[in-house]
Amino acid sequence: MAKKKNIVFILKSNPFSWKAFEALRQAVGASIEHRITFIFLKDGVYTLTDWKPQLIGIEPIDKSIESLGMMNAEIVAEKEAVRERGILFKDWGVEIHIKDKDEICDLVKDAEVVITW
Amino acid sequence: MAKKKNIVFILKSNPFSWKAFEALRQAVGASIEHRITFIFLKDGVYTLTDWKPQLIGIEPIDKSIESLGMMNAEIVAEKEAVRERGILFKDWGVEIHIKDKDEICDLVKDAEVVITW
Amino acid sequence: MVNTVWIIKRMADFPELELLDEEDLIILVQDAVLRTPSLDNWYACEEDTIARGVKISQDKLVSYTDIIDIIEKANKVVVW
Amino acid sequence: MVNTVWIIKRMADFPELELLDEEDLIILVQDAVLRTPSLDNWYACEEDTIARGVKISQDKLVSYTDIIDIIEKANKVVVW
Amino acid sequence: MKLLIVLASNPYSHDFNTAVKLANAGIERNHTVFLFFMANGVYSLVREEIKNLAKLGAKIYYCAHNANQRKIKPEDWAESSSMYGLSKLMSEADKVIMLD
Amino acid sequence: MKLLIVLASNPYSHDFNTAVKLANAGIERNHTVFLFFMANGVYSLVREEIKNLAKLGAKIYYCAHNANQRKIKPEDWAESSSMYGLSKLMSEADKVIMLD
Repeated sequence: MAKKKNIVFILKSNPFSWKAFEALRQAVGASIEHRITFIFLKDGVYTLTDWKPQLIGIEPIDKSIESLGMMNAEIVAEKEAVRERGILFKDWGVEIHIKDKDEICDLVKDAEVVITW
Repeated sequence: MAKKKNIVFILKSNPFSWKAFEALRQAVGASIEHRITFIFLKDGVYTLTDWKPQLIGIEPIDKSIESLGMMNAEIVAEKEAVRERGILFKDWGVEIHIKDKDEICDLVKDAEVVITW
Repeated sequence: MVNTVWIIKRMADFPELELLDEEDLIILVQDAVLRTPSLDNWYACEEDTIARGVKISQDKLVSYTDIIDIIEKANKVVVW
Repeated sequence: MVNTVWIIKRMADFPELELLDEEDLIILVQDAVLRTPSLDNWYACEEDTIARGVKISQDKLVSYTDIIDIIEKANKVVVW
Repeated sequence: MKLLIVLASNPYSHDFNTAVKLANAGIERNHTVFLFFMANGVYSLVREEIKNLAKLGAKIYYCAHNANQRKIKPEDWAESSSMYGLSKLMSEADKVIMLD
Repeated sequence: MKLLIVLASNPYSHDFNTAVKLANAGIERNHTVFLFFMANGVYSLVREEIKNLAKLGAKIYYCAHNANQRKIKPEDWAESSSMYGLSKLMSEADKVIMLD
């Protein structure tokens, strides 16, 4: 039987390449049997703003974020990164937890598997 | 008839990827009919140190640098970059011109084509 | 008359302001649009700016055909 | 007992020292070997170090099989 | 141990070199090595280094979606999989190394 | 003008998008557009965007060495070339845009 694990995904670069898309797709695939936390760190927080992937030849990420929400994955954005960049989030229809570095640190420490992008 | 041009190549990232290899190959190809200046800027100056591409799965660049020498291409390393990194050059069998930023600036200004890597 | 058009892909990679001539022009593309420079002679690629949800005043935005027109009139183009 | 092995690819990308635990261990690979950290609990991938012509004292260098042994004994591995 | 290495970078990258060397070292130490290729990593499926790893006993998987997208037709020694397949491997593996 | 765009980055990159958009704009303005693919850029030769550019009149070249290395078999609309061929295009072009 498959073992359910506590898996943390971290996206630390901005989403304006295929990385965000692939990382989210990977997290969705893992969310069926694992407990997922997806953390947007540093420039990764841009992922949650209202940007337009199709204008730069990238597939939209809306469905992936929606799926993560449906699978009860926890979506986390780094407080300091959000503040420094003065950005606003788009309404993705899922709850976004703003956490500071200490809290994120604890999430990473508690994880059984950490996938960084 | 092919027009002979004054072409400047600039490598500004370190050579520990395929970039240096491809940039040099490109410069060699262009050296047959053009006047070539190859400038190693910033981390690009590591290219001229005694490093071992084959250990990280990259093809050696010795032949390309030798060819550039034979074709009378001017090989230039940024003075400030060399000093900051405290590096020593390997003997590549070609003359390496150490030039400061102002001199490099003039080379770029005089170029008809500038190829950056 | 534009001397050199500098197509800048990442602003962090372009501190070499001494390379800039008075008649030069900067065009920000890709992630370079995320941080605009403290100079005057620049434009930003409109699509790359909108794609990233960045606010840049309309008179600073250029389309791809604008970029082509600028390149045509310039002496040379350097990507950085 | 090593808690987390951090495989660091670019040192500039790893200022998050608060993520480090006392029992954690850092292994520098790829371009991260170009600048060694001001901590004690690190090793550098020997091949990546020699490939870049960097001088790092021999007791700080580990082979790929060493890295595998370290990973095996650790709780988990995080690439950064 | 069961070691899972996921490669999302193209085969002319630092990550490819790191993935290949770690996989070889894992096999040398008699560990079970799973290699999963996704995104630009699927371009690695035509490289001799990966074929050799398969011969040495590494199990090679790839994301079929990414391979189709890039018009890559892998050989028999590589097994077609998906993000869900990768999730299963994450269950099974003792350690996961993500390279992108 | 004659515009030469050299792409050395893979087709899932910022550079690919920039190359394709600039090439299309160049054609829209009735310029002669040469696209040269080398290094990881040769992976672009299976992309529809490039085939469309060829149909619109862009001339597509690639480094045969890099394509062989990556086991890419380009279609007829792309012309096999070399670093020396690229040098000839640099002679001919009024402007050269290098993307890597």
